[in-house]
Formats: sequence, C-alpha cells, structure tokens
Amino acid sequence: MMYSPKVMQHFSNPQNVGEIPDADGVGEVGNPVCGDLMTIYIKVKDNKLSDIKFKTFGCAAAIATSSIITTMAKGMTLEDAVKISRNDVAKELGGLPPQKMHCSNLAADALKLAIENYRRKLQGLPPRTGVTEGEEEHAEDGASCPPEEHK
Amino acid sequence: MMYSPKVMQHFSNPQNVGEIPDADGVGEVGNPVCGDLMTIYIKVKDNKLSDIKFKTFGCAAAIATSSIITTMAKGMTLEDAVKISRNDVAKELGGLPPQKMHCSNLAADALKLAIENYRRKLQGLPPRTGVTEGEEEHAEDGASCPPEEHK
Amino acid sequence: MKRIYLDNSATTKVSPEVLDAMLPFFTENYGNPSSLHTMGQEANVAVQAAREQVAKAIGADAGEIIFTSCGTEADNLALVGTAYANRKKGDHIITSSVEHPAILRTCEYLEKEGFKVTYLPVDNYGMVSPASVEAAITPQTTLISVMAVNNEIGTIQPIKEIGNIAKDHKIYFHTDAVQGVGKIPLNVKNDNIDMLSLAGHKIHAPKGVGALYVKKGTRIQALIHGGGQERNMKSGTENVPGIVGLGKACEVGIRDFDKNVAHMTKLRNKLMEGILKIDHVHLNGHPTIRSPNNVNASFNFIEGESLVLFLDMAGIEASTGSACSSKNLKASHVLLACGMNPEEAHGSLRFTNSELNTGEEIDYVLETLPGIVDRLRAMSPLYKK
Amino acid sequence: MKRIYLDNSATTKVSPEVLDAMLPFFTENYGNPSSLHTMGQEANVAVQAAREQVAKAIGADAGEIIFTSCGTEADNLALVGTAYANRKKGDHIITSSVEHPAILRTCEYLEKEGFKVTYLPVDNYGMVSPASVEAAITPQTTLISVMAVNNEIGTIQPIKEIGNIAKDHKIYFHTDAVQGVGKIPLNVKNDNIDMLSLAGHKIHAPKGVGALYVKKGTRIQALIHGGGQERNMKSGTENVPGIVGLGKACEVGIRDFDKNVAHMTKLRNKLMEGILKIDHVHLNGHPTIRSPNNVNASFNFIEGESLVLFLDMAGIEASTGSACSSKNLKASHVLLACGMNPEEAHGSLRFTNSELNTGEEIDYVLETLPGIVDRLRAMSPLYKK
Ligand SMILES: Cc1ncc(COP(=O)(O)O)c(C=O)c1O
Ligand SMILES: Cc1ncc(COP(=O)(O)O)c(C=O)c1O
Ligand code: FES
Ligand code: FES
Repeated sequence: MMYSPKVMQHFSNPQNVGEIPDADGVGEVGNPVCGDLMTIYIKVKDNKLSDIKFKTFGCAAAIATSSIITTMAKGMTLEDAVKISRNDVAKELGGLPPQKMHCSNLAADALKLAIENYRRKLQGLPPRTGVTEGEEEHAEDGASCPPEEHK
Repeated sequence: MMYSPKVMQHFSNPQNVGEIPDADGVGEVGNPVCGDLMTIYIKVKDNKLSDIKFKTFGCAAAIATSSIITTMAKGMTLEDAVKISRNDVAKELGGLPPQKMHCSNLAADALKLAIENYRRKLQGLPPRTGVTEGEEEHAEDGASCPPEEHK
Repeated sequence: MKRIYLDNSATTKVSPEVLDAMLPFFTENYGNPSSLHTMGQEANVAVQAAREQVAKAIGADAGEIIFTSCGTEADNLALVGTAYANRKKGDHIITSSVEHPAILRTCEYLEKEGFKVTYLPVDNYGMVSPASVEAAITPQTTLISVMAVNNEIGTIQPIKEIGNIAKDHKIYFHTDAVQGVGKIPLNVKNDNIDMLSLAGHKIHAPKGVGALYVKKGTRIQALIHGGGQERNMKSGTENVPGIVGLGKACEVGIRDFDKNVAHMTKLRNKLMEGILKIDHVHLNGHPTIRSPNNVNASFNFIEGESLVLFLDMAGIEASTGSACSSKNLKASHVLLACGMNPEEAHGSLRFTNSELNTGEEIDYVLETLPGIVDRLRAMSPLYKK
Repeated sequence: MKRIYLDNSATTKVSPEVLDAMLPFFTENYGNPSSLHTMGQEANVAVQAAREQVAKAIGADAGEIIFTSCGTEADNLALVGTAYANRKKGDHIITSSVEHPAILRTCEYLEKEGFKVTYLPVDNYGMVSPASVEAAITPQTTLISVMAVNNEIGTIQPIKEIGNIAKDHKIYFHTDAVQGVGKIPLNVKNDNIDMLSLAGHKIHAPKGVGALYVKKGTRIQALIHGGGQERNMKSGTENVPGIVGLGKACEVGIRDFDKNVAHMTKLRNKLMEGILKIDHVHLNGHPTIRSPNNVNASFNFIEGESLVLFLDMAGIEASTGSACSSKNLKASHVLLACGMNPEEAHGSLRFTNSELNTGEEIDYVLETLPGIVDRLRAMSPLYKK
C-alpha cells in the first residue's frame, strides 16, 4: 500500500467530519482545479480549541490529514495549534508518499487560517480565504514515486 | 530447425566425401576468410561423370550442398552436369535459409570448375582456381533471418 | 474477502490457457532463439508460431510483426522510428489530444528534437473527426497516429476513415490498438493501417511483451540497437515465454471474440445503467461507440482517489483519472480534452470488465457504490444538498 | 536423448526457486503497480522488493535500479541516455573493440548521430589495458563503457582500474556486466561504476527482463517515453513477474555465489584441460583471468557451425563465433580483435556451464568431441595429416 496504516485508518474512518454552523473561525484552503478543497471549522473556549470539524474534497491523504489534524488540535491552545506544521501532521500519520506531502500542508494551512480568521473576527476584520483558482503546479517532489496514469 | 530434414540428412551423413588422387578434373572454390572452401574431384568416362568426391570446410549447408551435388551429378553427362544451378541444388535439398543460399552457389561453382579444368586439361591448359582471398561480402539476402551472434 | 477486479484496462489476469502455453519455455525449452542447437531452434520455432498467431489476429503477415517489451515500446518505435527514418520527406506528425502518454510524451520528445506535432481536438465524447485529420495534413506530414480505443473513456475512434485519408495522402498511419485488440474487430489491410501497437497484458497475456505491426515496405529505424533480433527492429534476446503467451492470447482472443464481446457488453450495459441512476453522475465517453468493457463516469463533488480506495476496501478494484492520484496533480488530459471542467474530471471513476467478470459481481458493485458515494459527498465541502 | 546444455552464456534455464517466486504474479497478484487498489499496490510492493534484491547484489541503492526488458535495452539506455544528456559537455565515448553488439551497434548509431567513438584494441587475450583507456581520454569524453566479462571468450576486464581512471577524470563509467553477475564479485561503489547493465536470462531468471544501475546524480535521459514508470527512465507497464524473478535470481546468486563459482570453475577447468589435449586446438581468451563458466577454443581446419551441429546431434548444446553461422559471414569480431586469423576464428567453439551442470556431463563431452573433430577434419580440404 502506498499509504501507511495510520493514513488508511483515518481515511476509512475519519474523525470530526462535518460543519460547525456557529463556528468561531473557518479556514478554507485548496484549489478545486487541483482536486482539493478543505474547510476547517473551530470553536474556541478559554483560548483553547473546544471543538473542530472538517469537510474535505480530495484524495485519501487529504481526508486523512484533515482527520488527524482535528484530533491533534482538539483541546490545544491557539498558540500551540497554530504551530502544528506539515511535518507534524505527516509524522503523526506515519509518513506520506512524497507526491502527497502537499496534502499535509493543506491541512495545516486550513487550521492556521481558521485560527487567523477567528482572530480577525475578534478584531472586526473580514475573513480571508485560502482558496485559489486556476491551474498551478504544487507538487513538492514526486520524482521517486510512480505516477498513476490510466493504463 | 533452420535446416530442412534433407539438409540435415546430407550434413550428418555426407555422401562421396574424400579425394580422388588421379582425378581428371579438380574444382576448388571458396574463401577461407569467409569460412568456406570446397574442392570437387571428378573422374570422367565416356563423357560422363563416373566418379565424384568432395572435401569441404564450411557450415552445414556447405557440407550438405557438396554432398547432394555429388549424388546429383554422378553418372550425368558433362553437358548436363555443368548446367546444375544453385537453385537445382537448393531445391533438391528442400530449401536453404536465405543467408545460406551462397553455399549452394559454391557447390555448383566447384562442380563447374572441376569440369572446366577437365576440359582445359584436354586442351593442354593449366587449371584455374576459384579460391579468393581477403574479405568480401557474399551474403545474398539475410534480411529475414535472425543473425546469430554470441549472446 | 472476495475481490472483484474491474480494472482490466490497466492490466489483466493471465489466463490459464496462456500460462500453460508459456510454462515449458521457462524450464524446459529455455533456449535462445538465435542459438543453432536444438534447444535454440525450438525456441525459434515457438517465436515464429507466435508471430503467426499475432499476425492472424489483425490480418497481417507474420513477417510484419515485431515483438517488443510493452505497448509503450511499440508506440515509441512506431513514432520515433518512422519520424527519423522519413525526416528527409517531412517533419510533421498528426495525433490526437486524447492519446495515451506513450504517444503524447513521445510526441513531446520529438518536438524537442525539432519535429512538429499537431494534437487534434476531440468532441465531447472524446472522438477525433476524420475531417480534422484531413485538414491538419501538410506537405511535411509523414505520420498520423490515432488510437483505436481510448483507454480512459473507451471511445472507439474512426480509424478506418482516418486510415483511408492517410492512404489517399500517402502518409503513414499508426494506431495504438492496445485497448482495441479483442474488443473491436481490427484488420490492418481493410482499415489501411501501416502500423499497429498492442500489449500482451491487456489481453490476458503476461506483462513484459507487446508487438508492433509494421506493414511491409514501411521506412522505419530501430530504437534499440544490438544483436539484430526482430529483423533488427528490437535487438535483445527475445522474451520467448512472453511471446508465446502473447501468441496464444491472440489466438484465443480471436477464437472467443464474439462470445467475449457479447459478455463484456452485457456487463458493461448493466453497470452503466445502474451507475447512471445515482444522482449527479454522468457518463464519460461515447454512449454507444465505446469499448464493450468500459464504463467511465464522473461523480460530482467527490474525488476519484478516495472513491477508488473506498471501493477497494469493499473488495472492488477500479481506477480513476483524478489528478490527486497522479504525480503532476493535473486532472485527466482526456476528460479535459472532452471539455469537462477540472472539478468534475477529478471525480471520474473507471470500471473495465473482462470475460472473466460475472453479473453477480456487477450486482455487488451496484449495491456497494451508492453508499460510498454518499459517504464521500457527506465529507465534501462542495456538496450541498 | 538426454541433452547437455552448455550454452549458459546464451541463456539459462529459469531455476525452480525463481519460477516459484514469479508464478503468483501471473494469475493471482496480477495488478498493475501503478494502480491504487490492493492488487496494484501488492504488485508495486513486489517490484520494490525486487529492486532491493537487485541493488543488494551489486552494492547499489534500490533507488538506483531501473528495470528494462533485456541487457540490450540497458546498454542502449546507458549509452544513448548519457550521450544525449551530456552532449553539451562533450561528444566523445570510449569503448572496446570486443564489446557485445548491444554496445557496438549502439555506438555506431551514435556515430551516425554525430558522436565520436574510440574503440580500444585488446591484447591477444581480449583484454583492454587501463593505460589505453587513459590515453584515449579527451576533454570531450563523457563516457567510458567497457564490459565486465566478455561473452565469447570469457576474459574478465580490469573494470576497477578503469573505473578509477574514469573517476579521476570525472567521466561516467558504464560496464556491461551481463556476463559478470554471479560470475565475478561486483560492487558498484568499490569499483567506481556509474552505470551497470545486467540481464535476467543469463542468471536463471527469465528472458524479458534486465536492469540498469544508474548512480544517483548521473545525467541521463529516457529512450522510451510514456507513463513515467521506472522514474521516467523506462515507461511502460512493468513486467512484474519478470522483475520478481530477476530479484529472486539476484538474491539466490549472491547467496550461492561462492558455491556456484567453485563448482563452475571445477567444471570449466576439467573441460578446458580435456579439450586442450586434442591436436591443433588452442584456447581463446585469458588462461586464468576468465569467467568461471567459459571455455572457448579454436579447432583448426574445421568450421564452428558444423561442429555445433554435430555436437547437437550427440545431445550437447554449445555455440560458435563462426561467420558461417551469422548473417554477415564475418568471423567473430572478438576473435579477430584478439589477433586471430579468420580461418582459425571460424573454428571456434564455446562451452559455457552453470551451477546446474555436472562432472559426468563434462566427461561425456570429452568422450564425444574428439570423434566429431576427427570426422569434420576428414572432410576438410584444409587438413592434411
Ligand atoms: C555481454 C553481453 N551484453 C549484452 C547482452 C545482451 O543481452 P540481452 O540479449 O538480454 O539483450 C549479452 C547477451 O546477449 C551479452 O552477453
Ligand atoms: C491506449 C494505450 N496505449 C499504450 C499503453 C501502454 O502500454 P504498456 O503499459 O504495455 O506499455 C496503454 C496501457 O498502459 C494504453 O492503454
Ligand atoms: S488532495 Fe490532491 S494530492 Fe491530496
Ligand atoms: S559455408 Fe559459409 S555460410 Fe555456408
């Protein structure tokens, strides 16, 4: 399997799927043209993430990273949660294939953005979006993985 | 097998191998550089080939064509024997692989030369030789047969 | 768990008949066909017999078949081999925008080497129009290459019409028939095909062997140089068991052609009808002029890799043209060429059956798929009920 | 009739261990390694495992192994791939005059494309001198390619010394080790090898699979373009069973290396000594620095094809470098390069054993051969007692 057991576990049984209608912060990142779009919803209480949910359109890695980051972040202080890096996510999942590393970026970015938008809201600023449009190349380094093309 | 059963039969059990010490005519053709050298010895009686023998350095096709031409020619008149063509030889053998067709030439040439040298002798002329030296390309057409190289 | 293999356009199971034909050549008749001795000559005879079988399946002569190591090598040999050998005549190649990467990447390589390539557009069904082929021809055109059957969406191209145009203009016509053999009738003489690629592993022969038909008299040069095997067009010791397997598969494929096509078509139609009942789903490729074994549909709001992996967890093996499953993250070039938007292209799913699949398997897929689609849509930010 | 196979440098029997490892990949785990589903990923894991096995056998890293379809393709990829990718740096290649046609014909192709090639001479034993390599280097030299073990005469080349010279001059060093693997110790790191070719069918793996080791960082471009398999260096669906077989054969070849080499050497020496007792016979290649499995001798006054066919009728399978068995009717380029005259070269006979041969088989050859030689000499116009 190209994915670690932990990835498959979170992919097949993702945690914290859904929306929070009255979220304190929402982070939406990705690019549907590239096949990925991720939204993270947070509730904040006492400077801590009291609840967190996600919705993701994307590959197994995108779903698994969304799921794991919600389980990692839940209960964390905002300061700690915002520091969760792409590598933290990938490590927690037992590694990701090289061409899928950008998915872990996406999850970390979505969480950061949700927290940022929460803070902007407190300051009365409008939320930012992390959704891009149009074609872009954002693969990190796929050199060592066999590309999948229809045969 | 690349060779017909008839070729293999004449190769494995060649007829009329040997020399005729008091031959009436000797035809020697070929090129040892190319890996083939053939000598045909004839005895003539009443304008007919009363005996015929050969010696050949060469491939299976060379040996088989030498053998078959001696069996074909024995007892023939000189006029008929001199007309035996390369195609007659190849046909009699049930065909030869394309790159081996020149071997059948060789046998027909050797017999012709033996008869010519017999006639020259009658006229008091010295014998001619059909042996060439040095490199030459004499393959007919090997395009459709797999070449054999050491693997 | 019983597994249901519906990815036969990716590769197929070697059939028992084919494996049986191959086995002696591993451990008994293992000679090198170039060797003079009995073992070598037996191998040589087996290779020639396979050449006849392959030739017969496409209406060619045995002397026109070159064995290669895969479909890709056959495609490369056809394109690079004729492009260079006919460079004095011209430097222009016509192909389509929905070809397999074996053609497209090779054309891009040739462009780097100074050749000019026209990539013809297709209609919404992925079909090339013969008129567009004719319109693209220039005095420099030496080669037209259009596939017989598209590997992703199954659309059958009008190769006979294209072959006629090529013939009228005295241009070589190559068709990548890797997905066509055993699925549609092919006859290189009737269809005016000068070169045709095929691959063993798509027709129940093993991986590691393919073939290129090259019409007698075609100017072509080798890609791989050496001992001169395959009439100098593919040097290297022949893959004897693989070649024997390919020969057998061609023989069987022709023998069982009608039966297989009828069976595949039945399964395909059943699956296609069932899938199209799901909401927000549409068929990719031509509704009728398509491979008997191919169903390709896009499922809005969800991404193909997730779909494939959820199906896999349920024991169903299928494939997707989603970018997320590929190195470059671009959605399927075929679906985009058909005019689909990228989001939809990401949600494509391909089922390709074979004569080995059963109606019960299709029933199971139709029972299982809707639930998976629902689950993934429930996770998707794009899906609002 | 029991057959004695002594043509193991032409090709070998697939060993039962290897075949067993391969079999599941035809009919059970027949997935395409690029497919996402379980069947595909299992195939992918198997290919990666084989990559490790091959790498280990030559002291490389798994990421440095590119699977190909044969030794010839590996040689072509090494030469053409680096010649073009480094053309800006220089256009000169050094090789030897005793290489396999897979190298020589490819060099001739490159010459036609404007590259310059030096074909180094060899001594009477067919050996390349490292000093001649060094002397041939110019500022334009980008690649040196010298084989590890000669396929005809078995001479082992000083590749470590040549590798050192290449390293000192920062020139890529490729070695065709198709006849070297399993016969001589090979370690790409110790021997300063940048590229190394090998072929499955010479080491009891099947035909249809080979590999090229390419040191990390080497500039090289693909020969065959397409789906991007093998890190883009050999596109085309992987020959999974073949690759698994090659991996297994490499593992077994290293495991049994000492035992096999001792056995082969014993048989070789016995055969060599026996043959050299026949009149007017001499050994070709180096008397001691030669492959443990190779005996090559010239039999004066007779021609190799006849010899091979008479031996075959007696159940013994061997080979010859005679011109009469080849298309162009030129005697073996290797023997001529060793300074032999053409007549003698035509009378060469090669026996190549493997770990599967026995001492009894050699006894039988030594009983049978002299009678055949006598018979053929009796037919030869060159032989005067
Ligand atoms: C030294 C050498 N190089 C290359 C090759 C070519 O290998 P293959 O026939 O597998 O392409 C061979 C054998 O044929 C060989 O002996
Ligand atoms: C249409 C088409 N052409 C070419 C190929 C390449 O074949 P292979 O993978 O055998 O090289 C494939 C399959 O992968 C294909 O579907
Ligand atoms: S979401 Fe596109 S690669 Fe993961
Ligand atoms: S004697 Fe040379 S090919 Fe027959």
